[in-house]
Amino acid sequence: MTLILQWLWLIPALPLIAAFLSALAPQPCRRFSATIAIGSMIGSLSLACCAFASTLKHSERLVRNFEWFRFGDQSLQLGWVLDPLTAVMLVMVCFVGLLIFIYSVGYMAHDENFTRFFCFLSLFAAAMLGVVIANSLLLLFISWELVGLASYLLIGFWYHKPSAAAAAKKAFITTRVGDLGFLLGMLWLYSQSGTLLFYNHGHGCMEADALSKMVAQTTSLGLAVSTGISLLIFCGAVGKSGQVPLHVWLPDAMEGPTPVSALIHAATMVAAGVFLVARVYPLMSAHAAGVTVSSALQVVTWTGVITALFAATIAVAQTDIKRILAYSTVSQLGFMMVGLGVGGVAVGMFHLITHAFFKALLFMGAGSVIHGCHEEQDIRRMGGLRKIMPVTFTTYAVGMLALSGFPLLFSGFWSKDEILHSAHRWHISHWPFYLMLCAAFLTAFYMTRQVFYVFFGNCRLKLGQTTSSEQRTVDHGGTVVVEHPHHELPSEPHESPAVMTLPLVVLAVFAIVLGFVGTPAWPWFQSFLEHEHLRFNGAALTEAATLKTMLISSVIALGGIALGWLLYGKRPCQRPGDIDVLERGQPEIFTLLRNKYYVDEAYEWAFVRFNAWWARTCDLLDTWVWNGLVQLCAYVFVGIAWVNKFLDENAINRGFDEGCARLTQGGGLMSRLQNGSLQGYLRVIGIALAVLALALMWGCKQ
Amino acid sequence: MSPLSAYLLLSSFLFAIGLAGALTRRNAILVLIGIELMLNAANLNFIAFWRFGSHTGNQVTGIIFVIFSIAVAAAEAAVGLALIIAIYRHYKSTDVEDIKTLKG
Amino acid sequence: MTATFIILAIITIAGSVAAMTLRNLVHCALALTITFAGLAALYLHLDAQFAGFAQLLVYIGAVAILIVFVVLLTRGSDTPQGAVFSSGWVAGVAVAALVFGVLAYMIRGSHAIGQAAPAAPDVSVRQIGDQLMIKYVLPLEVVGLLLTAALIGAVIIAMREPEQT
Amino acid sequence: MGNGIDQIFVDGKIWLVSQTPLVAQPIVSAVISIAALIGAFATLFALTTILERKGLGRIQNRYGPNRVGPFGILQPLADGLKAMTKEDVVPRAADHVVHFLAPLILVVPVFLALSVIPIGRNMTALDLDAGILFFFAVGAATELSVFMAGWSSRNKYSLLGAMRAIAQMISYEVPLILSSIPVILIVGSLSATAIVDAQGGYTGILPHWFLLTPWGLAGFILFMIAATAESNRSPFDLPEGESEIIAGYYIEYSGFKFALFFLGEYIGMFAVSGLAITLFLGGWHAPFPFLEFIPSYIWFFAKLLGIIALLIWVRGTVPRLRMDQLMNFAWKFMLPMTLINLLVAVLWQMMGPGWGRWLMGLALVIGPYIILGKALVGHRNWGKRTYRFAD
Repeated sequence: MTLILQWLWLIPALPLIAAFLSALAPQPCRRFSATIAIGSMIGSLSLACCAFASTLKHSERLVRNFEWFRFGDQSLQLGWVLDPLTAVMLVMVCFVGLLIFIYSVGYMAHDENFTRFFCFLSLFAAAMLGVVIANSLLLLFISWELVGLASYLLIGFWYHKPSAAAAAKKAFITTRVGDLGFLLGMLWLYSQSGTLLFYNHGHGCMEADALSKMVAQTTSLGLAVSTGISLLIFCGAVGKSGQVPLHVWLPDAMEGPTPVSALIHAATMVAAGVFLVARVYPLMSAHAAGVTVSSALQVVTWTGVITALFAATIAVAQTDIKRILAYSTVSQLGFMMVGLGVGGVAVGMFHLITHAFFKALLFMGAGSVIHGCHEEQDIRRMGGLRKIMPVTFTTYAVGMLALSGFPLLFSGFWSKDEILHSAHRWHISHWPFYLMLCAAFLTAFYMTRQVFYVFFGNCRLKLGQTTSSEQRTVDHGGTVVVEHPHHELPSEPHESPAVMTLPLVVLAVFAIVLGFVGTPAWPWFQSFLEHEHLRFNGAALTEAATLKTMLISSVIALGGIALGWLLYGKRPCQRPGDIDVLERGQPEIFTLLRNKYYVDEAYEWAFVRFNAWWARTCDLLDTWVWNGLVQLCAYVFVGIAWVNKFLDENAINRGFDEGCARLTQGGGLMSRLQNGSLQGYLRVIGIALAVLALALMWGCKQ
Repeated sequence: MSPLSAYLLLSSFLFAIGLAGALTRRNAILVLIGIELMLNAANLNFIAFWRFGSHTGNQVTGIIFVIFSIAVAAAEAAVGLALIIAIYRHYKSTDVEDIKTLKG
Repeated sequence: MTATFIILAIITIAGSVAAMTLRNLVHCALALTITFAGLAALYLHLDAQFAGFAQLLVYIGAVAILIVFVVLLTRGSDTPQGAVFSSGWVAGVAVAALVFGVLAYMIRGSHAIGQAAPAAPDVSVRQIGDQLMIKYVLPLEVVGLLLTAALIGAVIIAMREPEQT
Repeated sequence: MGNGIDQIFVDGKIWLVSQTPLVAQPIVSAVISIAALIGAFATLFALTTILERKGLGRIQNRYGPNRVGPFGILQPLADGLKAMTKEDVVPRAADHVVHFLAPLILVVPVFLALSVIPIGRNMTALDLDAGILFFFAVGAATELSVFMAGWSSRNKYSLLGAMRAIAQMISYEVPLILSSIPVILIVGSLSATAIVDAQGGYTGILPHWFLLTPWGLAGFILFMIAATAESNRSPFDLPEGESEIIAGYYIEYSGFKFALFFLGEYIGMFAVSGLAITLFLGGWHAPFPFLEFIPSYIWFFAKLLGIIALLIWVRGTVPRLRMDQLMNFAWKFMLPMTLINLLVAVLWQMMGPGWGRWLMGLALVIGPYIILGKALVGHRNWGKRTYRFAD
């Protein structure tokens, strides 16, 4: 047992301690909480690097399990694992987290709840690290829930804003819907395999014998048990990573402060879903001999494709800078799911790592833009920031190019290429490949649109308010909230301070460098994850199949950028009120896209109303039926009591009194017999004598 | 009618008169006198049966019974009259109707 | 139904009726003594000498005097003003008549009357004495006891309690 | 020969009865004996009135009535005439019926009592088996007549006198009867003739009279005391003592009724003395054997006169007793003594002949006599008698 494995639990523990201390600390001591948070992240990062180094040395999996508690003869075991997947994620999360902590020190400088913010951030980091190192599905689930909680707290950080509170609630509830499936899957898995540990020296549920057992059994629906369990666990991933049915919370989560969005909706939390699928991949991919690809992976693939295309189309029509990035994250997650579905763990994870870096970069860039434009989020009211905020512009451009997959130079291109390549080789159907190409094209298009809107053209910040700029957002509670952009005195936009731009630059460098780690020529990342032998073969690049996909994807990317430049670059809009170019072309489609296919309204109309209706019926049921029943009982008892009282009063009391009256009357009568008159007695005796004599006479006659 | 029935009729008539007196008269002493009469009627009955009743030889139970009855009657009369005196001393009247306090 | 019986019966009945109906108490007492005398005569007529003399001695000698004494002691001697008969006298007479009727009916109906009158049993005082002392010695003692008790009781009851001041 | 004279009256009666038709014979014999009885004792009454007044006079050191006839022997005739001729005054408020009946009811029972006493051999008017009981039964009627007399005259003094007389007579009736019981006990029969026959014989010259036995002597004395009280004479005549309540219950009587009362009283005295004679003095038996020849009735009347003299003597000498003394004497002295006497008689009967029983008898009679006497007298030590003369 190597030293690092023994102290692995310390990585999540450090941020947790930081969160605990800053929670206890009184509000004003900002410096104390910031230093603690950043210090703990640095500690975790160093430990993560040690762990990464140890996995580099001996790449087999290291596992340490311990017994949590024992009930009856069974015992519940938890544990943590160190393998290449964990190492990579640890390093990525700690590094990105650290950068975001530093960035948010600057961003939240004049916010009065500074310490509370950092407490939540540390809590979030601890939870995310917990998910990463967990060897038992239960420990993973616990941390998973903590992540959900942290996201709720962070999104709803500015709880005095009703929309923020509503968004936090929305996020929490939608992720919880997914977590429900996750929990059911976990329970089913426990019942089937008897343990929740992934790897337990051969007895874990991800090991061969458990898998084979589960594959053999089939449920009543005809699905294999393993497929069923994995689909249920996938629901959790859908919820957390914002796949199609449960993606509605992610755009609204932008209400939270930008570092939050960056940390949660770019790098870590959304990645948790993908990481979960990667962790559970052996279960997902287990399939009976006859079938080539397990149905679970097919489902993952199709949801990924749909999500990618769907989110990309919406992103085209958005006007809020952070909402565009949010939708791009949703579509990129779709890409990762497709990567996992068709390519396997390495492909998915590679896109995840690269996406984490440049999406964090883009969010922080957007954050500094907003900070610069004094909390202005509507891209139509910005513009011309290229000369005003040069550092932000350059790093933002690098991020945009990486995201849209500018050929050869940027990491986005390589990771997306891997996905497209494996999608192309997917023998089940070719539709995912073609749809992914469209998604890639749209990604490139809306990113260039955004860049041109924000950085090129004239600065529309001071040109007054535009009617169309109100953002009609319907919050969760169904009340329409008209959000008035803050428009204090339109002061000049200004470049963000160093503490914010430095992380941007670092991330920009990584956005570029990271690509070369997983190129086909030198697939270090894939071999690292798949434990294959690494060897350099330049020829791979020129191989026919890979070359073909690389050419197609670069053409797509450039086409997207060109179209973006054509529509928005040449004649950037002059006034915030201008109608969008596309809108002028296709107004109905554009409004459809802007309103996000009315998905929110659909949910609202379907579930919320149903829920409201169901609540009302329950209330009705409760008041009239159960309450009625109880009232009925009460009335019955009251009735009985009344009857009892009535009976008691009339029958018994009156009866008793009557009886007594009769008795006293009788007594009176009897007493008259003994009224003290001697002669009365004598008379009675006389009569008695006569009667007795007669009786005697007649008696003895017979 | 035979002498015995005559005597019996006489004694029952005496008894009836005694009873009537006891029942009707207002004065306690007369009630007592009525009782005495009734007792004497009974004695007469005894003697009549002793004389005319069917018995063997000189049985004397009738006479003995009368003697005892007379003795008892005398004792009773004595106590009765003593009572009347005591009542009189307390109630200042020997009227039966006044002595009604011992009632149920 | 000899003449003497009739005479004596009339005397006795007259005496008793008078005793019961006269207004003046003393006259009633005297009438009562006449009845006693009549009865004593009847006893003698029935050859029950000892009973007759006992009757004479006890009743006329003691009881009559006793009654007269009590009459005087309770100031009953002055002729009473109010009603002599008690309120419910009609009922009393009715009951008495009823009783007499029943008794008469019984006498008439009883079959003991039919036999012929047996010879008069001559019983001497000695035989009565013997019987008393032999066969009826217990009743005699009891009667003796009763008499003493009655004596003492009467004295105590009638004795004037010491005036509790 | 003696027998002939003795039975002269009996034979005369038998002869007379035989004259009458058979059907009326019982009535006639009854009438004859009654007439004889009344005649004898009425004359005796007259005699005693004069004897008594003469005797008292002599006791009081004076002559007594000597105006009517030589030495006043016709005085009774005068009294009789007086009674006959005096106006019979009846108080208006008196209860006429009862007033009139009182003397009658007094005289009738007394004469009935006389009929039971054996005057001479075979000369008892009504020889009943329970003669003595008859005597006492009839004697009881006298109290009733006294009451009637006292009450009917509506006079407080007469009523008071009557009440006292009755109380006295009742109180002394008990000792009277109890003192006669020893004789009946010894003789074993209630009939007077049987008692007299039981005293017939003579031992040596002493007759078998019961008087000559300890209990007999005590009995006789007690009997005589009770008898005097019973007939309201001498020391016990408080009820009608002249100086006390003006002649007691017969105040309102005058004329012939008054005489009747006197007659009743004296006849009562004769009856009781007669009983005393039959019980204790051997009835008509001669005191000594050699005097047997004198007819039986002579002895009876001689003894009777003797007792009468005794009573007159007592009347003259013994002072009158107060009412409570009188009652105490009766209940606290006489009654116990008679009971003891009865005990003596029983023991006498059981101990059989011999000195023992004489000794016992004397002891038992004298002892209680002294003790009871002391108790009765109380503890007053009687100082020497002092005389106070009007100075």
